[in-house]
Amino acid sequence: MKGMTVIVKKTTQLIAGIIFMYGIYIILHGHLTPGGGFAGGVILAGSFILLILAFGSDFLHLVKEERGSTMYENLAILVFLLLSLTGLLAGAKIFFANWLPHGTPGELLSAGFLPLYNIFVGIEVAASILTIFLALVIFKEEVMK
Amino acid sequence: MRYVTIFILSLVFWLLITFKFTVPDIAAGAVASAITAAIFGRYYFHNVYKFLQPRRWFWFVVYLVTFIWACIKANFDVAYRVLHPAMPIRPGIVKVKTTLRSDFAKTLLANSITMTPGTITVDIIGDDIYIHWIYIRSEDPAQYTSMVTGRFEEYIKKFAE
Amino acid sequence: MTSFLDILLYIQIALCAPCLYRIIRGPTIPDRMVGIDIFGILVVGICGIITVQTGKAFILDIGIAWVILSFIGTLTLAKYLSGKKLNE
Amino acid sequence: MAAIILISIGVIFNIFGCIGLIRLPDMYNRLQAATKCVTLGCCSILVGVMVHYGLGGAGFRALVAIPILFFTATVAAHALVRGAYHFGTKMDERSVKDDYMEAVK
Repeated sequence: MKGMTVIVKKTTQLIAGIIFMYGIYIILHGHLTPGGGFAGGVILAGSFILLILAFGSDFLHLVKEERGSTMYENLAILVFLLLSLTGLLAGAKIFFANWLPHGTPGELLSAGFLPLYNIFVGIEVAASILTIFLALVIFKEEVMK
Repeated sequence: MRYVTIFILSLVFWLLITFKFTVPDIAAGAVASAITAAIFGRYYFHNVYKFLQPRRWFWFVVYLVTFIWACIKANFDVAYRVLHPAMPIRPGIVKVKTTLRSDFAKTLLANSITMTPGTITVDIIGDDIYIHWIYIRSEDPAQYTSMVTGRFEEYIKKFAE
Repeated sequence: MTSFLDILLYIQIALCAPCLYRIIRGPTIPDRMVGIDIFGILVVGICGIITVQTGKAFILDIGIAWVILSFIGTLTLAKYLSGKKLNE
Repeated sequence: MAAIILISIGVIFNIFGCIGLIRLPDMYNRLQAATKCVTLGCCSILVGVMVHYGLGGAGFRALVAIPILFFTATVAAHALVRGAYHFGTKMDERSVKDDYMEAVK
């Protein structure tokens, strides 16, 4: 018997996608509502943690997942720094310069660079929290063996 | 098939929580739904086409009304037991057999049992559901099976099997 | 009307006290976890009442996020209770 | 006005649930009373929010929160009660029956 009971498994299948969608909503509306990159990233990581909890470790290959999440974390922080560097290079001569058009407040496409920063901070936070969780789990599995 | 299902469900969810119908909003929702479908598609249900039949929707509505009525009754039941000075409780765990086949139907039955008066699902092994009951009203298995599952089982069998 | 909503909000906040009592004084570990679980659901009610009271709709977002994170937390605690290994 | 009535009903149900959390004797009964009452109370509050805002953006957001709350609360209660049984929590001495004991062994 791997994972938790069939009730938890079926509900997880039903609800994990919706949780992921909600994390994306929090991230993309970070400049309009409370939340933003960090809170949305935590919810994104929560959907994967829910899958791992419900289905057990054999269903998702843990070590492979950990390599993937580490890679995503590094890539996301790299792209974040490159984006902030574009402000330095393109015109304004300021680190983290917001040189994109600002748009009208209240719309989805507004606030220049802030949604992009939010997206990459979200990926970064999700990947790093997932990495921490997987590292703890893998460490425990190795101790148990 | 399951990828299409989760894409449509996610897009409906997105449109409900944002409730703005400009082009950038819907485009962002479509992209986010595509990402969700790509990641979570292989964990989703595959025989969802059954829910396209209108007969099942009718029984779903009947089930929903019964379920909400049972929820409200459950709350007054709990209030009676909690506020009574002598606290009339007689708890125990009973075993109930179900005739439902699919896993999703069993899950729905277990969730309904959790919200009905005085019962909570402990575990589900094969066809047996173990239920913690706050006031066991009878000792006869056939009698308490019909008391616990009630009319939920036949409704669920009609719309989710 | 607003004052009545204030009273409801204070009652709802005061209801966290029984949960805290159960968390602090619970005789066994599962009792404390029941307190944590119920606390997580009560906060959603607080968020709903504050939404009506202040008229700011985005507070509901906090409520939904709280439901989801509390669900994951309770599942983790239940998993800790039921077995020592992830696979069990 | 209807919104205020629905919210009041929800708060009253929450009060019942929290009294149950204090008064009932063992963990299973407490979890049962508290989960049912608090879940339906919070759903009632969310329906009140939906009535207050009408079917606009915030109303639909409250409507979406209700099924999520139902599924998560019931499944969390089920997982918690199963975990507590496997942990070895004793039932109250007024209990009359325990069919699950044979299935675990």
